[in-house]
Amino acid sequence: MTFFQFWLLFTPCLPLILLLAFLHPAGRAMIPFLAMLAPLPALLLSFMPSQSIELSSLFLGSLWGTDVTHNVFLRFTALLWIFSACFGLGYLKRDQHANRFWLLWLMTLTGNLGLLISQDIVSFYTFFALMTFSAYGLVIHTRQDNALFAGRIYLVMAVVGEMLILAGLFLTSAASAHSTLIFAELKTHLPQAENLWLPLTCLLLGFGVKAGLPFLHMWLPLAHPVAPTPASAVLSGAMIKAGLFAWLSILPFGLVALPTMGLIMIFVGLLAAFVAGGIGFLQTLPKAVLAYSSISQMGLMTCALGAALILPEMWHFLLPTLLVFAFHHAIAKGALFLSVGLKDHYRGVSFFIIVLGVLVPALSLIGVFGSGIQAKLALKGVLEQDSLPSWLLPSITLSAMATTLLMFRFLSLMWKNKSPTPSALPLSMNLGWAGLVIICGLGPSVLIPELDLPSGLSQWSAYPSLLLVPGLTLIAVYFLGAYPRFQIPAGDIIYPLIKLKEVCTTQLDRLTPHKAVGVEEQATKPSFSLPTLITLNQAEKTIQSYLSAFFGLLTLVLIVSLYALR
Amino acid sequence: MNIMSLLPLWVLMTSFLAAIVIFLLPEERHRLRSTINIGAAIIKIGLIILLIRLVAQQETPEVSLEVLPGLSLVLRADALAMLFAGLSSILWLCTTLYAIGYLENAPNRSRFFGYFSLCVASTMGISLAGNLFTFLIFYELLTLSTYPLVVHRGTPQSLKAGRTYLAYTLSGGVVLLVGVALFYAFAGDLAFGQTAQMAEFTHTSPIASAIIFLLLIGGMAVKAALFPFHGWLPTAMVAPAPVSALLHAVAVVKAGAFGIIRVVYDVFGIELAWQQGYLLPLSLIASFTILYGSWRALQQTDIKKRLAFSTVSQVSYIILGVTLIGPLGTIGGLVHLLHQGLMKVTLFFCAGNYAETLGIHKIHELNGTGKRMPMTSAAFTLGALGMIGIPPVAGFISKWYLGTGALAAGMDWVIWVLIGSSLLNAAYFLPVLYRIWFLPQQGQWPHESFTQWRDTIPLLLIPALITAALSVAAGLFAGSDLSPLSWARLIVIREYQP
Amino acid sequence: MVHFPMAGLVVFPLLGALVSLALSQRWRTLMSFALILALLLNNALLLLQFYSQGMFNEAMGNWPAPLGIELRIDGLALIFSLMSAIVASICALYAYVYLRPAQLKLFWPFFWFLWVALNSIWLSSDLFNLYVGLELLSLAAVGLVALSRDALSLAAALRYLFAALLGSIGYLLGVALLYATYGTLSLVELSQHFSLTLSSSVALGFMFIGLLMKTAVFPMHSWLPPAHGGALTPVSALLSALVIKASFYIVLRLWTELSLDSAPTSAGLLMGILGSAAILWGGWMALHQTHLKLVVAYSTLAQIGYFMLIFPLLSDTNPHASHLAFQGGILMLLAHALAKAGMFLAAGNLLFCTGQKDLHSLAGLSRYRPLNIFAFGLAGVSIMGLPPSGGFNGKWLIIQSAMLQSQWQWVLVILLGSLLSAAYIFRVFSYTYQEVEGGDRFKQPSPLLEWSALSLSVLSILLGFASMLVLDLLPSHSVVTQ
Amino acid sequence: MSSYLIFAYGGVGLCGIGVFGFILHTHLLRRLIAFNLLGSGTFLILVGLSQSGRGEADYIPQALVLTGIVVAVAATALALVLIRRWAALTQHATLPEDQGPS
Repeated sequence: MTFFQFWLLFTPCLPLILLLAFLHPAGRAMIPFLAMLAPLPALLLSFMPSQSIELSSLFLGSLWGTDVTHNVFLRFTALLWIFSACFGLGYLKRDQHANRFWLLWLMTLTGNLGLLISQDIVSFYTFFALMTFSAYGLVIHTRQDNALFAGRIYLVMAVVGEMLILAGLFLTSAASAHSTLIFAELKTHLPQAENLWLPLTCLLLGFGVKAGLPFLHMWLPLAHPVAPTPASAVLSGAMIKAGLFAWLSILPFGLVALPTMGLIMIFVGLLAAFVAGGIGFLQTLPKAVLAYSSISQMGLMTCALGAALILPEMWHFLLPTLLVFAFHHAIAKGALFLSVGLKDHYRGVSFFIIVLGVLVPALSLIGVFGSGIQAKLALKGVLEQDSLPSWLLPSITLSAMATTLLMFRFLSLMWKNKSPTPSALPLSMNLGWAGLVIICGLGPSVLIPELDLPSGLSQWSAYPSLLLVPGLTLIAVYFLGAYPRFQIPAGDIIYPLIKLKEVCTTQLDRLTPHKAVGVEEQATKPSFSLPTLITLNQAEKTIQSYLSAFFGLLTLVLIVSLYALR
Repeated sequence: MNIMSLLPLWVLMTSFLAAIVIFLLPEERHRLRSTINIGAAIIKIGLIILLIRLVAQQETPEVSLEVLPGLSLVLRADALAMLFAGLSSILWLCTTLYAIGYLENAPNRSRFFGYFSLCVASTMGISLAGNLFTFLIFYELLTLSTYPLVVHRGTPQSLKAGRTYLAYTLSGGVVLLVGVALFYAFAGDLAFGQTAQMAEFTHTSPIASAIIFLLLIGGMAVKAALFPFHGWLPTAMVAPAPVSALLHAVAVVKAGAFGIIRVVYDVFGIELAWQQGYLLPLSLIASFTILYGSWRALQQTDIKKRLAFSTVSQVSYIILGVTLIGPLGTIGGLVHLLHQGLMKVTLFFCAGNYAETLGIHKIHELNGTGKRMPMTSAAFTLGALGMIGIPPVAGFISKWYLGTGALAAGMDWVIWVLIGSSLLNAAYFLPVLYRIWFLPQQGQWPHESFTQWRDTIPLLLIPALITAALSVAAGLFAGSDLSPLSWARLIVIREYQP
Repeated sequence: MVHFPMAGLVVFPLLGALVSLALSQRWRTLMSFALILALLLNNALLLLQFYSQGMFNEAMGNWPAPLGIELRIDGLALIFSLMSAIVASICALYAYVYLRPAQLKLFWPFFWFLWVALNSIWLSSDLFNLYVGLELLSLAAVGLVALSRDALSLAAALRYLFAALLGSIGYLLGVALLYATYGTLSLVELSQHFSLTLSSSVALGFMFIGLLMKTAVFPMHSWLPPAHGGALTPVSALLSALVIKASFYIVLRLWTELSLDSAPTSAGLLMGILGSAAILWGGWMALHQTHLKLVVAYSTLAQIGYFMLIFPLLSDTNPHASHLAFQGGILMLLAHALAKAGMFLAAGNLLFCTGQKDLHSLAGLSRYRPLNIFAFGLAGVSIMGLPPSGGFNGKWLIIQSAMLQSQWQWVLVILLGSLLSAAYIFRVFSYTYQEVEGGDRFKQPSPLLEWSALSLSVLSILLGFASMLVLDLLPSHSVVTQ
Repeated sequence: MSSYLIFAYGGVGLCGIGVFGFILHTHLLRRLIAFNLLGSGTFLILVGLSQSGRGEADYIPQALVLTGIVVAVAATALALVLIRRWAALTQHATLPEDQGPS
């Protein structure tokens, strides 16, 4: 085992090892610092050369390793986790349940880092599950009703997602005649699958839950506002990218052309980009706005992936662009989320400075500053293809309108909601926030040297085109009124769905004969209770009472048949 | 006959002799009894390890005794036998430890441990049986030795449960008896593995063969709790926790499932069974049971009842795996035999811990137990996650092989069964976990004891932790040579390449 | 030359009878046990000889047949002799501890007469000796039933006596008719000349009705439950285990020696139907008894039914299957003898513990007297025909035979009967498992009582593993079906 | 009709009376007598039938009947003891099931 391989192994294990600190009171006191250090090996790993290690005893024979894609993801994930932990150090100082937060934090981190170095199905699925389920604890950390509600939605959708993923993985494995579990090999086999659309759909939807595809996005705006701020940052910045990462790893982009499916993806992506902007604008919580913004941004990336399905040859160019975009979005969104945490803690700092700081990621996200410029330009550059629908590029340009609206709304909400009696800004929070803001300002070309991106400054001629849409939007907002007159609750379509479920339940309940339900029964009614079509207890009893008759009949039939045999 | 070929007998005898000695010991000799029990369990594990090594070297030690003209009791250690025997021996040790802690200060311990050991002896016999006749003998012995355990408490409910249990299992036993007798009357005295002769018989008289198959499977389905023969299992939940653990995880349901495995692979041979179309109905029933069991589990408010229905569902995974032709499905079924055993035993241990330590029997009473009993709750969580099929717990490995096996066998619909069942599993386990970890304690615990311990007494805690750790290890290191998976692979290699 | 071991089988118990009538109480017991030991040794010797020499005949006192008493021992007789030796000696041991001195005083002579009668029946090879043996057996058995001398047992004894006498007369009538037809009473000679004519059928009919009445086969069974259930425990054990076997043994002897297996199937069918009815009726009744010993007594009724099932299966068309049925029947008889004796003794212990006959009074016994419950349970395993036990092996062989001959109805009956027997035995069990308040208020039977019950039960289980030892004694099927 | 056959038929008649008495009577002593009649009838049949066809006297049935009588006497004695005891204990000369609803 080389040093690099050891390091590879060490990276996801470190947070788990740090969990041991909980065994000792002194260690427990150290936990927030340790949590901050935990992603450091990952950061270092992302700068190391590509490598892999085969772990034949682990699961069904695992392969861990990195390449450029992994490195980029690892890098921004590690950065995000480090700075969010730093932020959390101060944020949770007075939280008496901080310990359990950090416990789940470390577990989620393990999952997130682990999945980024997994190159086989089982390890990936394992780490993905670990991340998903641990993050549930982060979401409901406050234990307030809205948190519990959000948590439940998150969990239900996550479980459904997991199952879709599992189905997709089964089918993917079948395409390779069950000969391999390694992503790289599966990818090459997948196009030969009989019903290619089925595994692809399963996987797209399954991971789409994480990536916030429209109609699977409801948990995002619910969970982000209720989670503690550092958790929201990693949820939206890093974990949402796990869905994207999974798509990149498993789906055979660049290997197969599926125009219909690509077109559908583009539509879905654009839908997300625009509608999420609209709904987000109608939110009242800054974090909910950011969540919709994440959905909107992920929509853009979905668009790009759809384009790759239509035109597989462009994958070479598209992949780096996507990496840049993911990087940019993760850092910017992380910084924005952290800044929400500052609105109650700015004593001693001029709020104006904070607003200036917040403007960096906000403008970057719109695409007019810092890393955003590079990301947007690269994306547009790649999508400028003749064989793609001609309306694609303008639509993407127009989507900046949605982002602008969202950022405007976000900033105004920040301003409006800032605490009149702020508390002091702890150094750690300051550091964490500022770190991300600075990284955001630096841009990907500095931080991802291996992609050989053109420097943002060299593309200055394109700037005006980037400024156009946001500018017009701002003007429109100015004239039409900055504040929406009505609101859509965060989570939008989840409410009609819940209503629908309730209606179905009551209707079905009316169909079933009612029995007196004891107090205890009601109290213990399982929280995921589904409508009871018939009273199964009764049915079962009937079956049992007829069982003996059944036995007798069976025996008789057998005897008669044996006679016939003779 | 050298000493090694007698090993199967000794494996059986360790628990059998232990049972006899325990019966003869006076009730008050608790310490001595525990020592004997644990000692026998450890010796057995040692012997099993020896046997496994022998079997891995392509040997099959065999002991036989002619009991009736042309009919022998045969104990034979083949690879499949060792799978089940290994599971039983490990869980015997764990359950014994647990039971010693669980029954501390309880009456009737002599009787309990005696029958308990007898039960394990029968399980050993079932696993090592070299022909259907031997299997039948130990299968019935198992029924007999578990009955006193089910009614151990002596309450009206437990007596009623015992009656239900007997009604089901004895009827099943009778059906099995007819099946086995028919088999011997017509197909002749065939040891396990002589599938070529069975194929010949099947081709000459297909109807008789089908009837034999139906009877054999029907008889075993009762113990394996296949729908509609599952009714005894939830009722039997009144038994003490170690019994539920043993019944559900190892002895009874597994004996049924193991029997079905034997019938399909070693009596008929899977290719034959597949060609004759026996397997499809079986897989449909198993699938239905999987979904039905999960669905029913969802509606239970009692912890053990929920676990019981979960068992109904989970054991059918094994049977489903058996019906999937091709190595992958087979591996899935076989390995789930072990994995489910480990995970379910963990869950029952934990349920028992909750009941013993805090007096909790209902799910809604579990709120906040994570804080009071963190280790138990952690073990419970691992078991539950494994049941849902979340890696790295072993359940995922089984599920993966079942899913891929189904696709390889061309039965794509099975994966939707698996997915549906996983969803239901999540729906009935996650709320429990939620209550344990995320809800605050509500009022007093119903009946708290062991207050001096942070969690619960070590004898109750340690077995649960061991099995939980084993079920994680079985999943985490599934690829290693020592894992259940690799043993299942070995079996499958021998099955498909005779 | 007198063949001592074989003569000993009759002489020793006869001696015991005389001695026990003559001697004082104390010497009675002492001598009895000495003689029991001698008989056991005698049986062992016989077994060894049989292994080396095979079957042999012996005319007592050099009087040849037909006037003299000719004894003959073959595998079947040897098995029964061994069986009675084992069961009787353990029951005697039990009785010694269990009975009151006054009862014991009367017990020994009856016991020894019983044994004489049994052994002479096993060894006799002519019909009239069998009659004498039967009569003696009945009288001794009736005496034993009446041993406790209370009204209940007297009534039972009287009922038993009349049934037994009626049975004997029926048998004797048949013998008379047979003698009139063939002029011989020796089974060997008879078998050479016998043919199934109307007259011989009528004769056999009388004999069978008489014998079946003594065996308490279904419609003629009503004397059995009160007699077996009401007698003192060791007596019940002896009666159920051995006495009813004697008349059945004669039926079996006649059936095989006279080659009735080649008779029209209707005869066998009739026997089978009677047996089936006995199985179902006995099982059903056992399930509804409230007194423990009556449960066991009705169980005997059902078990007799199983033995009857071998007759329709003994046919000359399929010698192999027929032989299986024969072996199965013998195994069942043997297993029943051991198990039922064990069960009665265990039941007696349980009743001793509680002092009441009611099943409800058993609550809590499993906790405080586990050894007795265990003995009862082990015997129950064999009675239910669950493996591993002699009862199971016997049942297995009979089922195999029925299957090979495509006589599925018997399979069905046997299975239903097993379920019924499981139901009534576990019913008893469930009473004992009930937990009651008030702690241990039961009497403690002496260890000798407990162990004698247990040893019989264990033997019935061990028979499941050692069936071959028994079956090897039987002639191979070419001899049986001749 | 030979004299032996007359014996036999006489035996049959006795048996018939015996069976009749056995079934009809509930008094224990009467039953016992009925049994004795049955026994005697049977002995007559045995002697009579077996001698019918052969001319010379057959000693075997006579020996048998002799033994049979001994046995019957023993049985009768035992029955008498039991009946006496029963009567002393219960003041009844019939078995409980024959005593009617009183």
